[in-house]
Amino acid sequence: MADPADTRDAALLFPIELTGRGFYVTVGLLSLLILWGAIAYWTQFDEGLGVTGLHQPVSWGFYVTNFVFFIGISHAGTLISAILRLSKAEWRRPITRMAEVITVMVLFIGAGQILIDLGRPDRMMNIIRYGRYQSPLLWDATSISAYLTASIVYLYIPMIPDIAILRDRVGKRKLLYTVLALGWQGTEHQQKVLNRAIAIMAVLVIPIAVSVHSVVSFVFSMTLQPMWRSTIFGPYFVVGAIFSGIAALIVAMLVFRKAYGLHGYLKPIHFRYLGQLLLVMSLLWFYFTFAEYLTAYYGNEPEEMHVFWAKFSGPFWPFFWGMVLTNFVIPVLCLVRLGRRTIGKVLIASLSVTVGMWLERFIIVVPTLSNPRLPFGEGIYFPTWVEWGELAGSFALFALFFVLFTKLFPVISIWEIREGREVGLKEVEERLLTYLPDTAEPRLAEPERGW
Amino acid sequence: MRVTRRGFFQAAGGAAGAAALIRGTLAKAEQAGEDLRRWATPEEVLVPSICQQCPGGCGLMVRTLDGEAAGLSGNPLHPINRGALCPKAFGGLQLLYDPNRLKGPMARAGERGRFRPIGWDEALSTLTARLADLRAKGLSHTVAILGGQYRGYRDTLWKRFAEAYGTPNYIRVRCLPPERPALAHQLMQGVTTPLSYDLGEAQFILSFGAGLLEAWLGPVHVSQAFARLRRSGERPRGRFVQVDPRRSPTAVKADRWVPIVPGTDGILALGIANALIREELYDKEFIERHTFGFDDWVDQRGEHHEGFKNFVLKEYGLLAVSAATGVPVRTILEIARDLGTTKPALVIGERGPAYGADDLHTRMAIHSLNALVGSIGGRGGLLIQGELPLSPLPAIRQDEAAKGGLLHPRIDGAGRGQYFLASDASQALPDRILGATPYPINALLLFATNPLANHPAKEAFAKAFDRVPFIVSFSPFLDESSSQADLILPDHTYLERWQDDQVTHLAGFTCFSLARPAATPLHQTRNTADVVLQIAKALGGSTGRSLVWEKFEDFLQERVRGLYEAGRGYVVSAPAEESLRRILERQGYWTSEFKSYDEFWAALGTRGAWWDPTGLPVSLEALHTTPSRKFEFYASGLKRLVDEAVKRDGTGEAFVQALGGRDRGDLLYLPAVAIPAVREPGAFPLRLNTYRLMSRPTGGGRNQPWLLEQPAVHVRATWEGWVEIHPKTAAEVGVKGGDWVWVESAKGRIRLKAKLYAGTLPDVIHIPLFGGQGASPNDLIANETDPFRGFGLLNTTRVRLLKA
Amino acid sequence: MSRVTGAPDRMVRALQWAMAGLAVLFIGGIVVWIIHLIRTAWQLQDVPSASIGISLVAIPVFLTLLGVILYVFVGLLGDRGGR
Amino acid sequence: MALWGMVIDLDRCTGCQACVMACKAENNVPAVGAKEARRGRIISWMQVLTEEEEEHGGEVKRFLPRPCLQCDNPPCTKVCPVYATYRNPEGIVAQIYARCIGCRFCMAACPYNAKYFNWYRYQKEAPGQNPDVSVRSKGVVEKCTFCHHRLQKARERALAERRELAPGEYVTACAEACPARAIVFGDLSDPGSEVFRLARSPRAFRLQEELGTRPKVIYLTEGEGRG
Repeated sequence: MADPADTRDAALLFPIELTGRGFYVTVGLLSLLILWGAIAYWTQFDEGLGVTGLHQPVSWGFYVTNFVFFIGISHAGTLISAILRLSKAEWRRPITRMAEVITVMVLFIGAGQILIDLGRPDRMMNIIRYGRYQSPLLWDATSISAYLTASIVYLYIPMIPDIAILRDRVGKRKLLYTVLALGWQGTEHQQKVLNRAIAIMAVLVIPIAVSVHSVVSFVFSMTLQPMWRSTIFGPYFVVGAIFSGIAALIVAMLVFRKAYGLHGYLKPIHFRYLGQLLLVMSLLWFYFTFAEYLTAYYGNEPEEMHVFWAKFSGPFWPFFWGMVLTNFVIPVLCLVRLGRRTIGKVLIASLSVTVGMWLERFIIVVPTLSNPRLPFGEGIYFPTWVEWGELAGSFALFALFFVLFTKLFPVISIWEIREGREVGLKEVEERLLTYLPDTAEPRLAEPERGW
Repeated sequence: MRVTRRGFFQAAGGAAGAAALIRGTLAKAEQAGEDLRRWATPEEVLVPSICQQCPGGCGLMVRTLDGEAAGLSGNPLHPINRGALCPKAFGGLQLLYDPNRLKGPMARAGERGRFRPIGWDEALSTLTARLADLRAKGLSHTVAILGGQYRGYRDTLWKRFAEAYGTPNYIRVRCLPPERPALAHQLMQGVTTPLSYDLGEAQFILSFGAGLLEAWLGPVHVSQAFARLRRSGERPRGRFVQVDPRRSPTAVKADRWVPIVPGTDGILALGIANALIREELYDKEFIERHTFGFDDWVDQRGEHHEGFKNFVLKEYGLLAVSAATGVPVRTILEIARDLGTTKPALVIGERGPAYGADDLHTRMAIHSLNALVGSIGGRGGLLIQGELPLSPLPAIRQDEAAKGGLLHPRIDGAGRGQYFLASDASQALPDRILGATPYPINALLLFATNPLANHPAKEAFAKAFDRVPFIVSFSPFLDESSSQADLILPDHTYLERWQDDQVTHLAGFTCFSLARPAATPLHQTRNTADVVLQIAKALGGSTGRSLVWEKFEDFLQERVRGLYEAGRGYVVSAPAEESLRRILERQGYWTSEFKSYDEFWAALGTRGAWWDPTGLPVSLEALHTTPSRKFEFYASGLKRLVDEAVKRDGTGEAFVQALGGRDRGDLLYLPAVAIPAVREPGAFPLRLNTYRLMSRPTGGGRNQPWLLEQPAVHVRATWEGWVEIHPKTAAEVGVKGGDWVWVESAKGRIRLKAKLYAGTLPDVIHIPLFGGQGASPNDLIANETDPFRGFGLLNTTRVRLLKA
Repeated sequence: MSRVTGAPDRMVRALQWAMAGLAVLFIGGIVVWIIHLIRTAWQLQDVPSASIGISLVAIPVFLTLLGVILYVFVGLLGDRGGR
Repeated sequence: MALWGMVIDLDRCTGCQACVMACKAENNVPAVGAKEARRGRIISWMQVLTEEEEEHGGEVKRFLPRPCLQCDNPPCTKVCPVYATYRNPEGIVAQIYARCIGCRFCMAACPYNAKYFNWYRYQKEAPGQNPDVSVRSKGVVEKCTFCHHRLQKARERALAERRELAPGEYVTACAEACPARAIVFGDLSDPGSEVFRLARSPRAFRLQEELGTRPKVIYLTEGEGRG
């Protein structure tokens, strides 16, 4: 196991040990945004949801959009890191921690959106007291709490060896690190327990993550409303979630790479791999979108077509075509050839997808509501400063959580990097050999009997 | 589980009381006991009242809790509405509880528009002193009383007051021309009581612009009749055609909407008459036996006169009619065939505001269709209203001052000269006050009217008000007109006062409604009828002698005795009881339900109305009281009036000129509407049509949020006024739905939200009379006056549109 | 190698077990809650099958999570005890 | 057990909105004010919708009064997370204002947009309100209840007089007010009732019938045709 005196990865501990002006400036700016969000929420709490732009019939708007969006981003994380872990992708080592952190932070924010959206937040406990499992909202509550628990565990367990390093190396917050390190000494038994637990969690977290976003989509697809009632909404939402998750992860990686000078750890190759993953997801997302809209169009049901045309050429066209542009055109153009300027292209693509996926959630939530089945007036929705404030505050809160996290714990898993150096190389070589045909005694496999 | 608010407080109060007793604090226990009384289940009483939001006169049931009004519903016994109501009725609650109501009398403090609260004694003595002073100086005629939209004994009381006091100037200022009966009916049939339309029994209805299902006489009564027309169960579904420049809700419900160039309704009617005659679809028997002037005729002096038939065949060829009205020939023919072949058919020609320039002849032309199809005096046709057998009032014994005052002509000129046939000429009134012709007005009493907001000549009224030294308002609200007053003596709202109602548009029965106060008055207001009696008493002289009653209630009780003693009719009762009585009556038995008048009076107060469903004079003779005792296509009554006017010197000529001039010859007395020459569009290419919304109560209802919030359903509008523009017209000026537009007439311009509405002729724009925010179409209406009846023409103004 | 710890050992251990306890409480709470929901649905005859169906998946998942947590706590903390 | 339902005859309906205003007065529905109304937040449990003819550039074709349709298979009650809305045994879809958390899921799920939200606290308790109906706080969803409080009162009255609830004793405010008698209210399970008869008229149809929500508000079409 790693020698605590090993100083090669000291760079990863700098952010914890030293705090520069940049940190305070960032925290200050983020706090201002959060303050805006807090004022916005207080206004809403005090006066009622009337301070938003919601109305009859558009009774859901930014908050529900944000809810779906943030929960989507949370797939960044755990799902990606679990898949990479399970597939033994060696390039995962500097990425997993950040992915897992995003998940946990963003889940809190995402679940919070629903509470912000409540007309009577003071009666929040009614969900627990009188909840009923017939409502997809309760499915969400259950699924998200499972996912949150799993993500916290999945973030915490692989962090234990790093906390032990902090306990031993950093002078600050000794008690915190000592308690959290759970007496980690790197014994063989401990390592065995840890690895087994990580493996179980990586398997467990994937179905939970899939369930979360399917269930989020069920909030819409369980209703009878045009363009919501769709069987592919579950997988469509999951794909979108992973898509936006990867994008958010890339953005976060680039930010910390720049801020903490992690160029040595986060190399272009990582971004190239993630960029390729993003490209695949973009194509997959487009495929789902195409399938979804084609079925609606071909069926030509009047109520569906109202919504359809509202998106295509009606009042929502900038959002719809903006979504197609940012989720498909820009990422594909950026990512299809990642020869030179990988980082720049990947960054543009990721930022574009982050915006695009938010638009996608918006374009799913609002147009259906604003085109009711019965002949009401079309309801056009304009968010107010309150909703913008809470959107900004939510993003800022997420960023602040993340920044604070990096001040307490290493943002790249130190022990996994070391493990990579020490064990990984050898392991990969051995593994690689097992993939290859045995050169020593080349012979044809005997056909199995009865085959 | 049901927890009512009061029930909850009651329970909470009980618990609090128990808790206090346990603590042994006597004072607190008493407090809790007090709470218990306060929150105890209130006594719930249903009190009948009468809705005063429109001329419909529907019976209400006011739900009161310890004297506090807490809900409205229709009076199920009331024959006018049978428990149903229209949307306006519910605004009455908000009218009652309007937080901006005047809390008591006010007097001007300094310049006009500023007030200080005063007591009733001071208010009454100020008013009495002023009136007594004018009367003493021989200036009683310079007091003008402006009344608004109400009926029954409040009208009688004011009229009596004016006559006893000595002023000819009791003037009703209303949009609807105050005719009893419609002049066209009077001239063609000679009737002096209002006719009513038996809509529910008709099988085919042709309406010329009457907003039957919106704001025409009584909307509830008409809606019920409409429902019977459509689905009575026993007969086939009745049909109904609406001629109107706008696809109003009435037109939406009609089987056919016939868009028409505004003001050409009379021409269309004559075109239909032409088709009926040409295709011989008219009721020949009726025409032969009961009409005069259909065929050519020779008068006593041997002069030959052209009859209606030849006149119509000659002048109103379908092509010419179609060109003038914009209605296709085929449509005219189809309407005529429907009208001629469906019985009973009914033609309605009483559009609220005037049809256009030649309103009288237009109405005569439309009414002549009723004669052609023989729909007069039978089921599903035009019926006569019976008189209510109310106790007559004792004669007024006028003193010299009163007699002197009444010798003066009316300030508005009604009843003389060009307005010889008009009972009121409100459009001419402000100019005459301003010009002091023939005399200056020294005091103006405003009762239930707000001309500074609701009258098309509102600017002229504002100027005229400046000229009047003393203005008294009886409005319960500080509206445009009352805020210019020197003294305000606020009336109760209608749920708080004694009142009656006598509605005259009912088909098949007569009805008298009585309301006692349903709610305890909320503020220091007084029933103006009581105030009038008080002032009269204080004035003394013939005024005091003619108005001897202490209270309006006593006055009503004395009048209603006539109903008790009439030996017919019933205080309304449950349907089962009622049908039993009617069966008895048909067999010749009529018995009074009551032993004494007191019993009768009490029953009337708790049930709300008296009615007489039988005994209507429907014989054709009763309906034709013209010189010829027939329906007159050639109005010889009018001819006689004109001849007399010509004989008179001075003022008579003006009347004949206003009517159209003697050189028109027989055309004056025939239902002849000239086909206008085609007009170049000019600077104002569009026509303005104003209309009354179903949701608009008398006075505009700006204190009734429910009605302002959802004023109409055919366009999506809320709280602020709008203009309806055809999409094509809007596109021409580059206007989209929801844009602000300027509507400009020769008189002025207003800014309104545009609503695109395809249900209109493209060159007509429509602005509702709406009590909510935004400009009023009255700022546009060129003050054209009907030349011999003195009311403003609301639908002849030409306008243009500009994007704002 | 000397252990660099400023806090008394017993307190650290107490806090660590408290964390494990918290996890038990939290997940136990969720399980109890789900059972409460089934009970309510049963009482009101509000499609109890849905609640039971969902809980059949949800409860084992939460219990597995708890299992992993306890496994880590016991595994790591227990090992130190044996050192 | 009674199954309360309503039949609305569109041939009789004149779009006058008497039902709308009667409902507001009966159920303490506030006017939300000009600013809020312009933002599309009018609360109108009963609402008169207009259907337009597409080919004639949007002329109004017919009026369609829409209360809560009190579906027998209500999409809104399913999604409520807290039992704040449910179908009671007599078929009335109830709304418990004191329970509602204001998530507006039921509004999003209702295909008829019959649910309304209190975006602000639009009114306080004031004279003139109906004491039988609670004044809703901000942040909760409300809707037509078929004037359920009238049923409670009628039932209490019947109980006090030791008799059965008589037909016609319980009628909604809108049906009571309708001047054209287009709205008929009664017990759909009683073969003697008028609603039972009308609901089987050849003119009868239900809104968005294909959704399978089985509304208990039944419409009769305009035009010729018997029934």
